[in-house]
Amino acid sequence: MTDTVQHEAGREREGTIHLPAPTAWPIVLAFGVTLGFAGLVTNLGVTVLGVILIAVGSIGWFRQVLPHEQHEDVPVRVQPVTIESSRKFVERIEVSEEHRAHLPVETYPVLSGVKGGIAGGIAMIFPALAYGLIAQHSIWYPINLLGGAGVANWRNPTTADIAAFHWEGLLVASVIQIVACLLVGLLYGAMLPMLPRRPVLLGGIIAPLLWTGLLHSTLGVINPVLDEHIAWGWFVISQVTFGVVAGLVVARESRIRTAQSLPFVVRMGIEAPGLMHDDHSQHSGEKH
Amino acid sequence: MADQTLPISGSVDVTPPHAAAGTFLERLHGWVVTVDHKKLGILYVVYSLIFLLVGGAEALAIRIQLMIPGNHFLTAATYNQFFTMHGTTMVFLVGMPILFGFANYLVPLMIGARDMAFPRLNAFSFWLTALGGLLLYFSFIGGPGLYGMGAAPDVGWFAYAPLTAHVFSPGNGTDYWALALIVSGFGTLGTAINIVATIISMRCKGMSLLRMPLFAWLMLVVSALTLVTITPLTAAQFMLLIDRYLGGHFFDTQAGGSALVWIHFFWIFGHPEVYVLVLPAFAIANEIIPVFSRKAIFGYPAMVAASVGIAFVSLGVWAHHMFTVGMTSVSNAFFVLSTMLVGIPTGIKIFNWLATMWGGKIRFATPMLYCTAFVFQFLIAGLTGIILSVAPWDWQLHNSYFVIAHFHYVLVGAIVFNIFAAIYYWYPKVTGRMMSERLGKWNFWLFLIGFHVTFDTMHFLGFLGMPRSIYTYEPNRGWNGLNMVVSIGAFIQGVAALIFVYNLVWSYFHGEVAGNDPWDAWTLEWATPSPPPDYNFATDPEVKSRRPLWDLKHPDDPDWKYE
Amino acid sequence: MSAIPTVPELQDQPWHLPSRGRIGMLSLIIGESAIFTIFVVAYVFYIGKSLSGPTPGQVLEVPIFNTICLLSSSITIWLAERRIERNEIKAFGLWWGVTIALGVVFLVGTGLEWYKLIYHDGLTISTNLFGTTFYSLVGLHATHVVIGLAMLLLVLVFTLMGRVTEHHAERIQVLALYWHFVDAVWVVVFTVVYIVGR
Amino acid sequence: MIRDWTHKTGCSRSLFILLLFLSAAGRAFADVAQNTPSIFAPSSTPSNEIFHLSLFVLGIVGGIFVVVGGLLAYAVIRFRARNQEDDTEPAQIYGSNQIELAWTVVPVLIVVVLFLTTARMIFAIQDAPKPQSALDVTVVGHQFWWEFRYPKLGIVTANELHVPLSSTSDPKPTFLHLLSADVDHSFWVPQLAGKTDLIPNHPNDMWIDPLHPGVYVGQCAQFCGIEHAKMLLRVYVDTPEQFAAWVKEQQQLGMQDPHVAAGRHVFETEACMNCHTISGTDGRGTFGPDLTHLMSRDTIAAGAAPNTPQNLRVWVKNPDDLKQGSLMPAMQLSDQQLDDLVAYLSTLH
Ligand code: HEA
Ligand code: HEA
Ligand code: HEC
Ligand code: CUA
Ligand SMILES: [Cu+2]
Repeated sequence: MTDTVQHEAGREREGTIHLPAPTAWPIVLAFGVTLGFAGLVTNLGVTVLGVILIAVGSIGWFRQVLPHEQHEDVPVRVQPVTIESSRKFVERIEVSEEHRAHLPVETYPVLSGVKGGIAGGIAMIFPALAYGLIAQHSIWYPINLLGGAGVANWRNPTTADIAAFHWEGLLVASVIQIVACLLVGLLYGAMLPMLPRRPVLLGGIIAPLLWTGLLHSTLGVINPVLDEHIAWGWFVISQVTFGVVAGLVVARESRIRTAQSLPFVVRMGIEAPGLMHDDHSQHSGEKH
Repeated sequence: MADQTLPISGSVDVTPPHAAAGTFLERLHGWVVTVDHKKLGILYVVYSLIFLLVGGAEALAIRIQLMIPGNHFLTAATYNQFFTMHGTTMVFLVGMPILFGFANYLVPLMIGARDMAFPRLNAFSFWLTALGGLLLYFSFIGGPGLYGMGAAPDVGWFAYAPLTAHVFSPGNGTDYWALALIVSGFGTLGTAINIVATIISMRCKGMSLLRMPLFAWLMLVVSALTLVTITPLTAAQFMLLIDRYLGGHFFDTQAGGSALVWIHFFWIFGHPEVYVLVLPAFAIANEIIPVFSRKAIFGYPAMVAASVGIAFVSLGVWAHHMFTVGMTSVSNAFFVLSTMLVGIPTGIKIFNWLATMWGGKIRFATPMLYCTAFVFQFLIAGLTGIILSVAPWDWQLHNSYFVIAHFHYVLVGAIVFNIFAAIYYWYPKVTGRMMSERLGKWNFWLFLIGFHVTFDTMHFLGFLGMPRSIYTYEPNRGWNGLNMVVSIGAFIQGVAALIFVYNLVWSYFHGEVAGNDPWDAWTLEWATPSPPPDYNFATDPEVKSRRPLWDLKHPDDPDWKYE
Repeated sequence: MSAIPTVPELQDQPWHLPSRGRIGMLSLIIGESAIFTIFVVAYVFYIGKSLSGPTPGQVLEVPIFNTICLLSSSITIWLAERRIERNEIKAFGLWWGVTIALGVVFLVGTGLEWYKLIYHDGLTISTNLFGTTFYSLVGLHATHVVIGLAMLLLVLVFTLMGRVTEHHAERIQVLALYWHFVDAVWVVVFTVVYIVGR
Repeated sequence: MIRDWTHKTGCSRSLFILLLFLSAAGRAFADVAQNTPSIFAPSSTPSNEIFHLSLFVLGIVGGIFVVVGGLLAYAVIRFRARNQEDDTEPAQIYGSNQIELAWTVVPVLIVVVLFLTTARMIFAIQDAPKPQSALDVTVVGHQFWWEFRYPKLGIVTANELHVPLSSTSDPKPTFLHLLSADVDHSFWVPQLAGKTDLIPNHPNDMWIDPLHPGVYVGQCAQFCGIEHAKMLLRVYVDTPEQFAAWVKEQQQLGMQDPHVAAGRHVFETEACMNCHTISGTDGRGTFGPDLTHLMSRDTIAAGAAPNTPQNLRVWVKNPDDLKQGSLMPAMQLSDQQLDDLVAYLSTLH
């Protein structure tokens, strides 16, 4: 409607506050609009009445705001409102000193996981391709297997089919590979700083084994084509390659926050009074 | 205790607001001509609650009819009108207005403003919405012109073409549906504009966007989403009216028009619409869960990002309502993916609420009970949503009672539950009195039980192949017992709803006096008297953090040191 | 345990927020764009789907003159905006008047086009899909022009009455924003109806 | 195309044990009433594949539910305020980017898996190639009945679809071409396949290959007007011999029994033939179901009632008594005319 200085409506004038004056024109206008439409289903006379009301309402409304918005003055008596809580004390997260002995003194930056994921993703291609060459004499074999999930017209392909080159297979497989590796890398990145002790063991061996186990039990539904043709031994090898390479890359990554020991809550990245901010208090209280 | 560097002071208004005094007629006049955001907010909420009862009564009639096979409680025609009106009422006359009611009342208070950006537009929008609703219900008596019997809309709330064409829907029911929703749609558009402008332009000093209460953030997102959501429906309804009144051919399959186009247009509106409905429910949870867990919300920036993310993604998933219309397999797959992606930001929200509760000291007053149930039920509802987004499975479940169960789990289990939570929570602010906790507990537990008896059971009816929108069914289908259970649950909900209404009224006169800040909360509205004076704040407040009242209550440990 | 946090920067810098009029108008424009999008999509979808004639190629003529008028009105209204900021009321009134005149010319042009289509070519809204979508889309735009013109006229009347001063610049610019939007939409409508669809 | 699923899931897939249990429960449910169109009692390749997909999805969402729901329950119990007089606030925690990241990535991974599985199934079912041996049927949806045409066999019938049995060794799938004469409908026989809509101006296709003989019920699954509820559907899965016999019967001309000439006369003079076809008469109407072999059907008016002489009489006298709002008008016939007509209709085998 109008545009005036900010909060003009609210300026104080000798114990009163300016508020927009009540007005009936909006409801008149709204009624007019409704009748205008309602006429279509009842009687054109209703529409005519509606249009008249619209005209009257608009004029009334304009006169309400032009040339000046109409105001009313509401009297105030200010009394300070006390704002208090019965809960006076705020607990702090206790970061006990004792646990520190068991903890590493360094951890990895979150991004290291992504780098690891990329490196691992590239590395695992080699055992997979090697498998294709050795077992099936075709590098397209593993690629098509992976891509089989997304390729539409594949039903009961023969081994020869899978060994041939299909551009859809290559495309889908690349997308799956890139997405999956980046995501897993990100996850490592988020989790490893929390559990930073043995990235190679954790990320390299345990996680791939778990992953393979899970996949083995569900692949029949996710992608039966893949499932029927998969060589699980080789599969584990490429998974572990991924994990080990990713883990190694993460482990080589320069560690942050040297020379201090960090308790679990801190490693989780929890933001709370008295935790990490203490260390940075010299910078600023404003984190963002 | 008040810290002088943070000038938030309320005021106690000794002169009663002029409208509150006087005869009944004068008071009524006061409500009719008001441009005050608080009064309009109350009007919105009361209006929606009345329609909640009306829509609920329609649901009860539906459930009586379906209780046993071959029932004759309603005729086929009446049944069709009832479920159409039930859906339309609940979505357009309950869900949307009530969210605008809360936004109207609370947003200016929360951001420290005196009123909405455009107070008169605000009144205009409310009255459009209200009169649109009345026009819709007038169809029950108005029907085909002033001369015939009543004919309420009977084409489903989605009103698929070409059933809405003149040949197949000769009466005026469909016209009422379109016209009434166009009118209330204009009102919705006006309010959405108003809320956006208020939040962007009326914040008090210090309240940067990242210091706004999450409630305000979500209302901003919802209103922005509404701008591009309700308008396509209005446009499509205009096309429908052009077809019906001017002989146009938009959806006329005889003249080359396409029924599919309507289906697309409707869901381009319809899907974002369901997020328009649920985001305010999230907004309410975002306020209540922290206060009752006594902790700051976990991951505020992530919550903001997730809300914005949901709004964006939700614009690109509409065709998951159309897996069975025969789209290409590639389009089907695309919409499967986009739909599932919505689960990710939504999951972030659930996890953040969980993390907020984690480590807190949770007080289970009625609002928190409702919010906890909400999180739980929304989890299930979301997961059944994921089930539906699996297109091949949706080929089975589409238009079955499983879908009905899914969306009532959200619409009732999430939205209505949070509406109740919000009312219990802010009632003291609005009226100055607490609602009865004892009745509140009864209300909650009965509603919870009724809800689960009704809607849990519906999932199984869906598995057993019961389609929706049927007014009766064969006795030998194996659906008899389950339908009976569903109906019984609906009545338990009805009883709970009546207790709720009783509590609202009783507490207004007999409730315990609340004081300014009964929940020991942290946002600005609790720094004003209850009920707040016409001008909200005597002096414009100024804030330094997301929880201004926390800062005042804990001067030695304020948030702004850490945010 | 806790160290002493630093005091945040003092909060007495000025507090600036965008004007609510602009934000309101922008929101309205976003909403309106969605309406137009739906109509445009319907138009595009139904191009060439009519089962009977006449087709756009047979009856539509490209309204170059009209388009030039409407688009130049965007420039004149911009000139008017600049004048009011500097409180040159006369010049403002002049450019404002020109804007209105151009808008009216556009409307008359559309009227003539419709007259020809209806009475000469026999194309009405119920003739075929083309008629339905054409009149709806162009009509929707014309409705916006009419509403815009009504608002512009109101301002002109106030200007002539001497009521308008530079204090109203902000409101007038908000109104102008709407007019710019109406013009921009025409570019889309024009492209879709007279170039792509023909 | 037809894969033996039991073989696949039979192997040591521990995840599925629980789900198989569920499926057993589903089947048990279905046994409660023989006519329950349960989606968990599939009897055709599409519905079977969907069934197994659904178990997999149920497993995943069930897992999510157990984990998240469990955490919620734990939080509610463990962190409830025990001491009302407690005057301390718990430690304030604002968030953690790492945790936020972790619980974003895990769902993304789940979504990737779900999506790949789903996408494969969409392609497998929707884009399945049509074998030579397939039977073609055109389904036309009407307010509120089904018309079935067998273009290659020259058969037109209504409401009760007969299809041949299919098997892994001898696949004989039926491909349905879906059209609509008026508004949107949806073809749904849960035990045979997911539903597909019948939309005017937008032909759709779907296929079934029933693996067990019997009658499968379903109904229209898209709201299509006042009697949407009574737009029922029956699919008869016949053995090859039964099917051949049925085809032969349907291909014959309408019965011409002189004993019921009176009824036939009523049919030909009382406007029935404007809407109905009976081969061998002048009746060529297509607005209502083809009545040539009316007696070969078990139900009338799209399953609204069993096909008995009494019901026929009630129906012709006043269709609204069986199906309020059906598009067949009450023809205001005298009792004599009704008797004749029903006698005549009863000969239409
Ligand atoms: C407020 C209402 C609301 C909300 C919030 C939702 C949320 C969702 N809905 Fe729902 N829906 C409706 C209301 C709503 N819906 C209505 C009214 C209809 C029917 C309309 C009609 O036909 O009349 C409908 C119909 C509907 C259909 C069409 C069914 C059909 O007709 O065939 C589909 C299909 O995909 C669907 C899916 C979803 C999904 C995926 C979500 C998601 O947003 C859910 C996301 C949430 C979660 C997933 C849970 C939390 C997440 C985690 C714990 C993280 C981990 C999870 C994963 C990795 C998966 N909905
Ligand atoms: C916010 C939305 C919302 C809410 C709250 C509800 C609430 C309920 N709904 Fe509704 N429903 C929809 C939205 C909603 N519904 C939609 C969108 C559809 C689809 C429509 C369509 O297909 O077109 C639908 C459809 C729908 C159907 C399917 C109809 C069909 O397809 O044939 C059923 C069937 O059981 C049903 C039941 C219920 C029940 C039992 C409740 C209960 O929760 C209600 C509980 C009762 C009350 C809360 C009120 C109690 C009132 C009294 C005790 C009387 C007071 C009397 C007065 C003074 C007036 N709903
Ligand atoms: C205006 C058109 C019309 C006329 C006239 C008409 N019918 Fe029908 N008839 C229908 C329609 C439509 C149906 C399908 C109704 C439904 O199932 O909803 C039908 C169904 C039937 C059925 C059940 C068919 C089945 O396969 O289930 C019979 C039997 C029947 N009609 C007999 C008659 C007789 C006898 C007459 C004349 C006395 C007649 N009809 C006149 C339109 C008509
Ligand atoms: Cu046909 Cu519903
Ligand atoms: Cu949706």
